[in-house]
Amino acid sequence: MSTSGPQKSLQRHPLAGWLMIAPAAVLIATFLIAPFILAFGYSFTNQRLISPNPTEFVGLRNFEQLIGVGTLVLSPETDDAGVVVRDDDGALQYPTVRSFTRANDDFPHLQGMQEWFGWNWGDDRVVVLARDLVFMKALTNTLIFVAVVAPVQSALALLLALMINQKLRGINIFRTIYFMPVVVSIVVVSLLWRFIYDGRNGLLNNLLEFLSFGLFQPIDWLGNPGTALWAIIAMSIWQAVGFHMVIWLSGLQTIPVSLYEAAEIEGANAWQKFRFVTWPGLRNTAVLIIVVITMQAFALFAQVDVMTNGGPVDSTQVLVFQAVQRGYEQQNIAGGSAISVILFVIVLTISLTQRYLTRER
Amino acid sequence: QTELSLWYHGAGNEVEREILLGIIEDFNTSQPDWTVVLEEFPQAAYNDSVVAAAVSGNLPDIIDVDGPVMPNWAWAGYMQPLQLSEGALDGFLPGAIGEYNGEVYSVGLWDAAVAMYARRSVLEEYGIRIPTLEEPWTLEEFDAALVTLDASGEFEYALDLGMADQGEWYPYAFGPFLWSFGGDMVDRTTYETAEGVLNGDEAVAFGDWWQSLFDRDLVPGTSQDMADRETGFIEGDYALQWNGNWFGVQTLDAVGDDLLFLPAPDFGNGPKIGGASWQFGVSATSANPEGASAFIEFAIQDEYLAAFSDGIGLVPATAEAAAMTENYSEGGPLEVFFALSEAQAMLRPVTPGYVFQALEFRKALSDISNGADVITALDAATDAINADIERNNGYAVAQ
Amino acid sequence: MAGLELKDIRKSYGNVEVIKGVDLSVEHGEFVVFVGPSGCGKSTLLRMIAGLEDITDGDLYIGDKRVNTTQPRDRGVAMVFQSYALYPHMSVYDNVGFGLRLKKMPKPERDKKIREAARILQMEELLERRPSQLSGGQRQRVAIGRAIVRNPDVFLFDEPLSNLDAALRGSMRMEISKLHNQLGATMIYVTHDQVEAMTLADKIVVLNAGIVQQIGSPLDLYNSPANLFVAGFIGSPKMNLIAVTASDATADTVTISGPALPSTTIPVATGHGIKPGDTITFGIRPHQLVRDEAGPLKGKVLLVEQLGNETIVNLDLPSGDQLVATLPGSAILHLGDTVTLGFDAKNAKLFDTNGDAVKPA
Amino acid sequence: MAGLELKDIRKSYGNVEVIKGVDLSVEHGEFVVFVGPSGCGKSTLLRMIAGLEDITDGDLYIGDKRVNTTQPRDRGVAMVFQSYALYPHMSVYDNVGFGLRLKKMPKPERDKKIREAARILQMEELLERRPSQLSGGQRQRVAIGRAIVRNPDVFLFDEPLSNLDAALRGSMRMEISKLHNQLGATMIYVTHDQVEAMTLADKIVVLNAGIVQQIGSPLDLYNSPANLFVAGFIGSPKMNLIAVTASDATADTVTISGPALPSTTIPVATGHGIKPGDTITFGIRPHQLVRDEAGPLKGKVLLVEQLGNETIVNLDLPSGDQLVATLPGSAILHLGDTVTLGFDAKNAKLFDTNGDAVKPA
Amino acid sequence: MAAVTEPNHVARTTWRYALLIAVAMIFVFPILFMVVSSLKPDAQLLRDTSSIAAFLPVGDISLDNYFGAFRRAPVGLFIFNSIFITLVTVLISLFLCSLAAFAFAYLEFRGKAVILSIIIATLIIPFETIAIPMLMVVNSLPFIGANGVQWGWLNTYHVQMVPFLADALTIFLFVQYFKDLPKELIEAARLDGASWFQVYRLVIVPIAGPVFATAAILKFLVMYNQYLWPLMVTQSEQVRPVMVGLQYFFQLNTAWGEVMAYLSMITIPVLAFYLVLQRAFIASIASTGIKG
Ligand SMILES: Nc1ncnc2c1ncn2[C@@H]1O[C@H](COP(=O)(O)OP(=O)(O)OP(=O)(O)O)[C@@H](O)[C@H]1O
Ligand SMILES: Nc1ncnc2c1ncn2[C@@H]1O[C@H](COP(=O)(O)OP(=O)(O)OP(=O)(O)O)[C@@H](O)[C@H]1O
Ligand SMILES: [Mg+2]
Ligand SMILES: [Mg+2]
Repeated sequence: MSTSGPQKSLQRHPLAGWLMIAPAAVLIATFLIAPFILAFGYSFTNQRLISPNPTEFVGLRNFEQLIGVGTLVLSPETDDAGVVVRDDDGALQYPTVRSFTRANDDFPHLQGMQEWFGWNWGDDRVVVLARDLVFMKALTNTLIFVAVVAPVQSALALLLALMINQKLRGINIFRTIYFMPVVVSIVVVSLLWRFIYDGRNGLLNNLLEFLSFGLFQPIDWLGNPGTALWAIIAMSIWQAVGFHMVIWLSGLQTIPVSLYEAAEIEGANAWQKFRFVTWPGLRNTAVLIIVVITMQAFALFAQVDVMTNGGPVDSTQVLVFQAVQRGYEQQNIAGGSAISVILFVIVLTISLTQRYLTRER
Repeated sequence: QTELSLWYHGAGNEVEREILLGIIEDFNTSQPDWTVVLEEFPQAAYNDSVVAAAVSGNLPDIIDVDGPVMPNWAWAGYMQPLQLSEGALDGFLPGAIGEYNGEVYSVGLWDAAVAMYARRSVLEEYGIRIPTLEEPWTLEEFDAALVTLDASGEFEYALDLGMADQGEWYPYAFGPFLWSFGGDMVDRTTYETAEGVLNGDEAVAFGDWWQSLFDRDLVPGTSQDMADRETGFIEGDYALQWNGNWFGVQTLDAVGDDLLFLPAPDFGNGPKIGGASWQFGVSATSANPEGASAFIEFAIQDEYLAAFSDGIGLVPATAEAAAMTENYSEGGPLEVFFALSEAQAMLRPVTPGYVFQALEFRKALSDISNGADVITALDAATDAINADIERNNGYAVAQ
Repeated sequence: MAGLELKDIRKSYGNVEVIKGVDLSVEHGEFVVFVGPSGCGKSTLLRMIAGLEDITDGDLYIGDKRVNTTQPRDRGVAMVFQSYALYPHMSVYDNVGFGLRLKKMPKPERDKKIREAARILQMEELLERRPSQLSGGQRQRVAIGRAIVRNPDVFLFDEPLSNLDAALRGSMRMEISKLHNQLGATMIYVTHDQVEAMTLADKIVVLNAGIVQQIGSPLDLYNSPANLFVAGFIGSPKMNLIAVTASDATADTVTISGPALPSTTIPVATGHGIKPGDTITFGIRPHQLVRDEAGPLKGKVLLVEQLGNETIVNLDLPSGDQLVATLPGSAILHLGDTVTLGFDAKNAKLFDTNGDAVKPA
Repeated sequence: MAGLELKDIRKSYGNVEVIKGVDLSVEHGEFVVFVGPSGCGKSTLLRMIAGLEDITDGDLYIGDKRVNTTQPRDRGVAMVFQSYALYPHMSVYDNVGFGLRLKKMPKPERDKKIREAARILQMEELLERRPSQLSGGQRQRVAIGRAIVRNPDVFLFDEPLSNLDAALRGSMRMEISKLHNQLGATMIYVTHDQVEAMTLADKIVVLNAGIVQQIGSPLDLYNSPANLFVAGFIGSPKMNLIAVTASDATADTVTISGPALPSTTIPVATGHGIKPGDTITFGIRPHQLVRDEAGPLKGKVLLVEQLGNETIVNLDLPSGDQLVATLPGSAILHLGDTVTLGFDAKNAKLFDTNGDAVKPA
Repeated sequence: MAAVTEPNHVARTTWRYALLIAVAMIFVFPILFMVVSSLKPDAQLLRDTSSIAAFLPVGDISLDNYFGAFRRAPVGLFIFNSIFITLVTVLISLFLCSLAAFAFAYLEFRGKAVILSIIIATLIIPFETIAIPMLMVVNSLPFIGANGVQWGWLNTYHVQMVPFLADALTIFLFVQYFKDLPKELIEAARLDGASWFQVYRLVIVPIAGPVFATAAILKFLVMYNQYLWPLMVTQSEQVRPVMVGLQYFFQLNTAWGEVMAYLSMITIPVLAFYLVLQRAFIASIASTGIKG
C-alpha cells in the first residue's frame, strides 16, 4: 500500500451509481418488493380476500397444509382364512384409501389426505398421500412445464433469430410474421387454440388426418389428461418464441462481423461459426434468455385459465394458476400467498443454482 | 342534489345500458333529492372490480350483485339491507329476492331459467315422450332418451350440457341435477358441513350417472369449444341442449316452431332448476342508503321489469310484468320459462360460503366428467368445503 | 499450386470506387508486398482476395480457378487482420489452434504446431491468456500465429507487424521470410514499413487511390521509380522533388535549371521526349546528397534529426523549396547554419510534365 | 503548468505484476517517448496516467496534485488509444468534436478547430464518414484528431502512427512536433518506430518487463546505452553483441579477445571494475562496421538486404556468432562471399558481467 | 450488389426462402384467422372454425362487425387510453431502466451486486400473486396533481403507469447487453471529459439501438396487454384500456365477429409499433463492428 494509506479505487463511483439506480430501485421497492413482502406476511396468517373476521397469525399452518404428505402401506385383503382375495382378473384387492383418510381415528394424521401416487411392494401396496393433492399436481406440472419449455423455447427462438438474421431481401416481412403470435394477446391466442385443439373437428385433428391419409384418429387434445399439458406446452412455445427471438436478435447484433470473417477464412462452416463465434458471443444473452424463460414458464397462468382451468383432472394445474385461484376466486389470500412464497423460494433456488453454474470463471 | 353512484355489470351491452339509463333518468327527474350516476363494468370483470374497490374502500352507493354471491358480500360487510317499503316485493319470483340472514339485501328485476332445448320433430321421430311440467322425464326415461338419440347415429352427441362454459354455469345449471338426486353442495340446515350431502350416497349416485354420460359419449366433454356450444344444437349436431333462456330467442330464430323448451328431468326428488340472477343492492359504505333504496324501489316497477325482459330476454320478476312482455306474456314464445322459474326454481345455497362451494362443485364435476374416481372427487370437494367453512369460523355473522 | 491472377478488379462502396481496375499476377510461391498511402485500398484488395468483400467487377483467379463467388473457406487462404479479429472468448492457445481444430487435426499434432508457432512468435508464456489480457503487440502476434499454423496456399498479411517494437519486428520479419522459404506458399503482405517491404518482397505493388502505380522488385522501385508518386513514396526520408525547367535537351542528356538549382546536365536514355522549356521535376534522394562545398545546392538548416548512425537535415533553399539530406554519423549542425550539398548527376532522376519518369542513361 | 511525476508506480493484474516500480519525472512541456518491447507495460503506464487503470501502488502527480484517485476527466489529459476507440455511431466530424461539445464550446469555434485538425491530418474529405467506412490508417488519424482538438495539458499517444505509411507518418510526425512547440503541452508518446522516438523525444524512457532500463535523450541512449538491453533495443539494425573475455585490463583500457575477435584494446573510463578473465560483452553497431581488408572481423555472407541507400549484410563468423553490418549504397555481395570488416575502437562498447555498460574513455 | 448469380447461389437462396416461408405459415395464422373472422357474421365464423375456410375471406364478407364493435364499446377511447398509457410507460421505463442498467454494468459501487440480485429475483414474482397487496400500496400513496395532493391513485392514468416504470426484465436485458459493449469507448469518452451521465446519453444510448428497440417492443407488449391490474384500479370507462374493453364483448352470448373486429383494431397499434422499431433494428445492424 502506498504512503497515503488505502487507496480509493478509480473504478468506484458510489454517488453516480446510486443516483442512476435510485429511481428504478425505489420504484421496484415500492411496487414489487413491498407488495411481495406484504404477500409474504399474509402467508403466515389466515388473511382472507373478503371477510369480516379479523386476521390472525397462524404460523406455518398454510405451508403445512400445502406440502403435507404421508405414506400408507396397504396389505391385500384377506379372507377369514388369511388367504389373499383376488378378483376375477386375478388382481389383488386392497382396502380403499378412503377408509384410512376419512374419520378413521386410528390414523388421525392422514385425515383428509388424498392418494397422490403409489407402487406395489411385493404384495403390499405403498401409497403416497398428499394433504393438498391439487397443489402437488400443480407443483409437478409446473416443473414439467418449465423443464420442457425453457430449453425447447430458447433453442427454437435462437434458431428463428438465426434464420431471420440473414441478409435477404424481404427478411423484414418474415421477421414481422414470426413475431405475430406475440403481438396478439395471450388470452386471445388461447381462445383461438381451443378451436384448433378441438377434439371433434379442430384444425389440428383435421390437418393430421389429412396428412396421414385418414389414418390418424382424432384426439381430444385438451380433454385428455394425457395430452392436455403437452398441448398447452406446444401452444405456449409457439406463442412466446417470437418474444425471445427478438432478444436473441439484439444479442446477435453485438457480435463483430470481423470475427465471422476470421472464422470463415479459417475454414469454419456454418455450424462451426455458430458454435465457436456466435454462441460464445451470445453468452450474456443466453443467461438472460434462460433466466427470463424460466421465470416466465414458472408464471404460466393465462393459457391454463383460458384453455383448461387446470383440468382435465388437474392435469394442467400449475402453481400460479393455483395461487390466483385460491387468492381471488376462493378468497383465500393467505393460501394464495403461501403458494407464491413457495414458488418464489423454488425459483430463487433454481436461479441461484443457474447463476452458480454459469458464473464467470 | 346528492349524487348516487351505481355500478352495473353490463358494459358492452347497448340494450341494457339504454334501459338502465332510461330508468335512471326517470328516477332523477321523478324526485329532487338524488341523482344516480351509472358506471358500467364488463361482466367477466365485475366481481373482481367490486372486490378491488372494497379492498380499497371505494364502493359505490348502489351495486349490482349476482344472486348467489350476495350472501358473501353481505357477510363481508360490503352490503347493507335494503330499506324498502312494505309490500314492495309482493309477487316477485323467489329467485329475484336476495334474502340473507332474515334481511333483504338485494332484489332482481328479472330471473333466469334453464330448459332442455329440443326439436319436436326429433323427439317424435325417435318416439320420445315430450315431458311436461307436471310430468317431467324421470331419470330412466331421460337416460333412455339419450341412448336412443345417440344410437340413431344422426347426432354427434345426444345432449349438449354446455361444458365449454367454465364459469358459474356448472353450479347454476348442474347443481339442480344434484339437488334433484337428493344431494347438495352443503348441508342447508346448518351450512356448516358438506359431509354426507356432497359425498353421500345420493351425490355418489349422481356422480356415477354424470360420469356415465361422458363415458358413453352421450355428451361433449369439458374441452368442447365455444363455437360448438353456440352452434351445435342449431346445426343439428346435438339432439338436445341444456341451455338458459338467454339463448331462447336466438335459437327460436334459427330453429323456428319446431323448438321446444322442456322442463328439467326429475331425478328422484322433483325437477329443479337454479334461481336468482343479477340483483341490485346497497353498499355498506353508502352514505345515502335511503336514496339508494329509493332508487331500487323505483327500478322494480313492472314497466321496467318488462322493458328489461323485452330487451335482453330474461324472465321478468313478476307475473304482472310478464304479462306486459313480448316473450313471456300468454302465448309468448318463452312463456314456458316463467312457468319453469315459478315451478322448479330453487336457490343455490344461501351462504357466504357458496362462492367457494360453487368452485369446488365445479371442479368435482369436471374431474368426474374427465374420468376421476367419483367418490374421491366428491370427497375432495367435501373436505375442501369443510375446511373453508372452518377457516371462516363457520361463516358466522360478525357482530 | 496457387498462383494468383487479378484481372481488372474493381470495388465500389455505393458510388465511391475505391479499387479502380487492378491487374496483377502473382506466381505460386511469390512474396508480394502491397504498399501505398493510408486509405489507398490495400486492405480492400486483400479482403477481396480472401473473399470477404464482393468483387464489384473483374475476375479473380486462385490457381486456375475463378473464385469471384467462392466462399472464403474454400479459397485456401489465411489472413492476418489489421484489427486482429481475435476470438475474445478463447485463450491464445485456442485462438491459434482454432483453424486446426476445424480441420480436425489430432490433438497432439495440433498442440505441437501451436507451441511451435508460439515459440516463433515469442509468446509461449501467453498461451493461457484471453485476448483482453494482452497488449497490442501481443494480440498482433496471436493473429499472426493463427495464420501461420494453418499451412494455406496463400497467406494474406495486413500490416502484421505494425504494433511491434523494432527488435521483435526484425525477428518476426526473419521468421516470416523463413516461413516463406520453408512452405513455398504465396504471400501477400501489406505494410507501411519500407524496410519490411524492401527486405521481404519479391515484388512490390505500389497502390495509390485504388490504382496500381508500379509493380517491380524492391530495388527496381527504389532505383527506377516509374513516376513521381512512386519516387516520393518509396524510400525514407522521401526523395527530394524540385520543380525545374528543361533548358536544353539532347538525345541523351537533359539540362535543367531552376530557382533552386543552377544549370545541371543529367544523362538520360534516348527517346525521352522532353523539349526545352518543359516544366519538369528533378529528384534526388536524401542519401545521395553529400556535403560538398562546391555543390549546387546551398541552404539554411531548418531542422536536424539525429538518428545516431546518421543525421537527417532539413534545409531551406533560397528558392523557397525544402531539401532533406541524410548525412552519415552524427553531423554537428545548428539551426541556421548554411550547408552546401552536391550529388552525382547519374543519381538524379527526372520526371516529365505528366510525372512519369524519364529513363536514365 | 503540468509536469508529471511518477513515484514508484506499480500495477498488478491479479498476481502478475506488470509495472514494477516506475520512477519518472517529466517537466512541463517535455516530450517523453516510451519505448520497449511488446508487452513491457507501456500502454498500461499510459492508461494509469490517464486514470483508466487503478494504480496498485505508488504516487502519481500531475502538476502538483496527487491524482491517483482523480477521475480521468479531471486530469486534463487527452489520449490516443492504441485501438482507436472511435465512437461507431458518430461521423468523423463528431468523433473529433465530441470533447469540445462536452466543453460546450460554441459551434463556430468548434467547427474551426475540427476543420483545422482535419487539415493537419489530411482527412478533410472523410469528415462525413462513419468509422466503419474508414481504412485502418484513417481511423488512426481520427483518433489523433480527437486528442489534438482538445488542448489538454498532457497528451498521451499510444502508437499513434503505427498504421500510417512512411510519407504520411513523416508528415504526421512533423505535425505532432509542431503542435508540441505551439502548445507547449506535455506529451507522452509510445512508439516502436525508432525514427519517431529519436526525432520527437526530448527524453526517451526505455522499459522492459515493467522496469525502467534507462531514461535519457535520444543520442544519449544511442551513444551510451546503460546496459545490454538498451544497447540491443535502441538502433536498427540492432547493435552486434558478442561475448568475449577480458584478457587484460589497465586503468583506462580493456583488452578483449574471443573466438570471434582477435585481441583488441578498447579505451574505457577509469573505474570500470573489469578484471582480466571476466566474460564480458563487446558491442558494435552495424553502421560502425566498415569494409576493411585488414579488419579483425571476417565472415561469410548469410543474407543481403538491399534497402536502396544502404545494404544490410548478415555474416556468419567462424566462431558461430552472427554479425550484421550496414554498408552504404548498394554493395554488390553474394551469398557465401567472404567479407572482412573493421571498426574504430572508440566506437566499440563494453558491457560488464552484469550487462551494465562500461563507461567509454 | 455484386453480380453473384451463380447457379448454386440461386439454389441456396431459393432454399432459404422456402424454409422461411414454411416457418412463416406456422406463425401467421392467428392474425389471419382474426382478421378474416372479423369480416364474417357470427354463425359463419363459428361454422368455419373447423375447416380451412377459417383463414379464407369467403362467404358473407362485410365490415358490419367493425360497426358493431364501435356501437358496443368506445373503441377509440380504449385504444387511445392504451396507447397513451403504454407509450408514456415505455418511454419513461426505457430511460429509467437503461440508466440503472448502465450503472450496474459499468460503475462499481458498494451494494451493487446485492441490489442487482434482488432486482433480478423480482423477476420471479408473478404479477397476479401480488396484485392485491399492490392495490393496497397504491391506495395509500399520495399524488400531486392538478387538484393538489390527493391520497389514493385509483381510477387514473398514472396508477396504470407508475407501478410499471421500472421492471427487472428490462433492467436485466439492458445489463446483459451493455456488458457486451466495448469498454474502451467509455474510457475514451471519460477522457474526452464526459460525465457518467454524458457517457450514458451520448455514447451508450446511441450505440445500444438494438437493445432499446428490443426493450421497447417487449415493454410495449406487456403494457398493452395489461388486464388484471387495470381491471382492479379503473372504475371509470374514461381511463380503461383495451384489454378490459375486450370484456365488453363477452356477454352471455359472445359476439365473436365483433370480438375479432375489436381484436383486429387493437392489434394494429402493436404491429405498427413493432414495425417502426424494427427500422431502428435494421439501421443499427448497418453500423455493427462496434467491437471491431
Ligand atoms: N487484464 C490483464 N490481465 C493480465 N495481464 C494483462 C492484462 N492487461 C495487460 N496485461 C499484460 O500486461 C503487460 C503490459 O501490457 P501493455 O498493454 O501495457 O503492454 P505494451 O507495452 O503496451 O505492449 P504493446 O507494445 O504490445 O502494446 C502485458 O504483458 C500484458 O499481457
Ligand atoms: N464501408 C465503406 N464505405 C465507404 N468507403 C469505405 C468503406 N470501407 C473502406 N472505405 C474506403 O475505401 C478506401 C480503401 O480502404 P482500405 O481499408 O482498403 O485502405 P488501406 O489501403 O488498407 O488503408 P490503411 O493503410 O489506412 O489501412 C478508404 O479510402 C476507405 O475510406
Ligand atoms: Mg488497411
Ligand atoms: Mg500497448
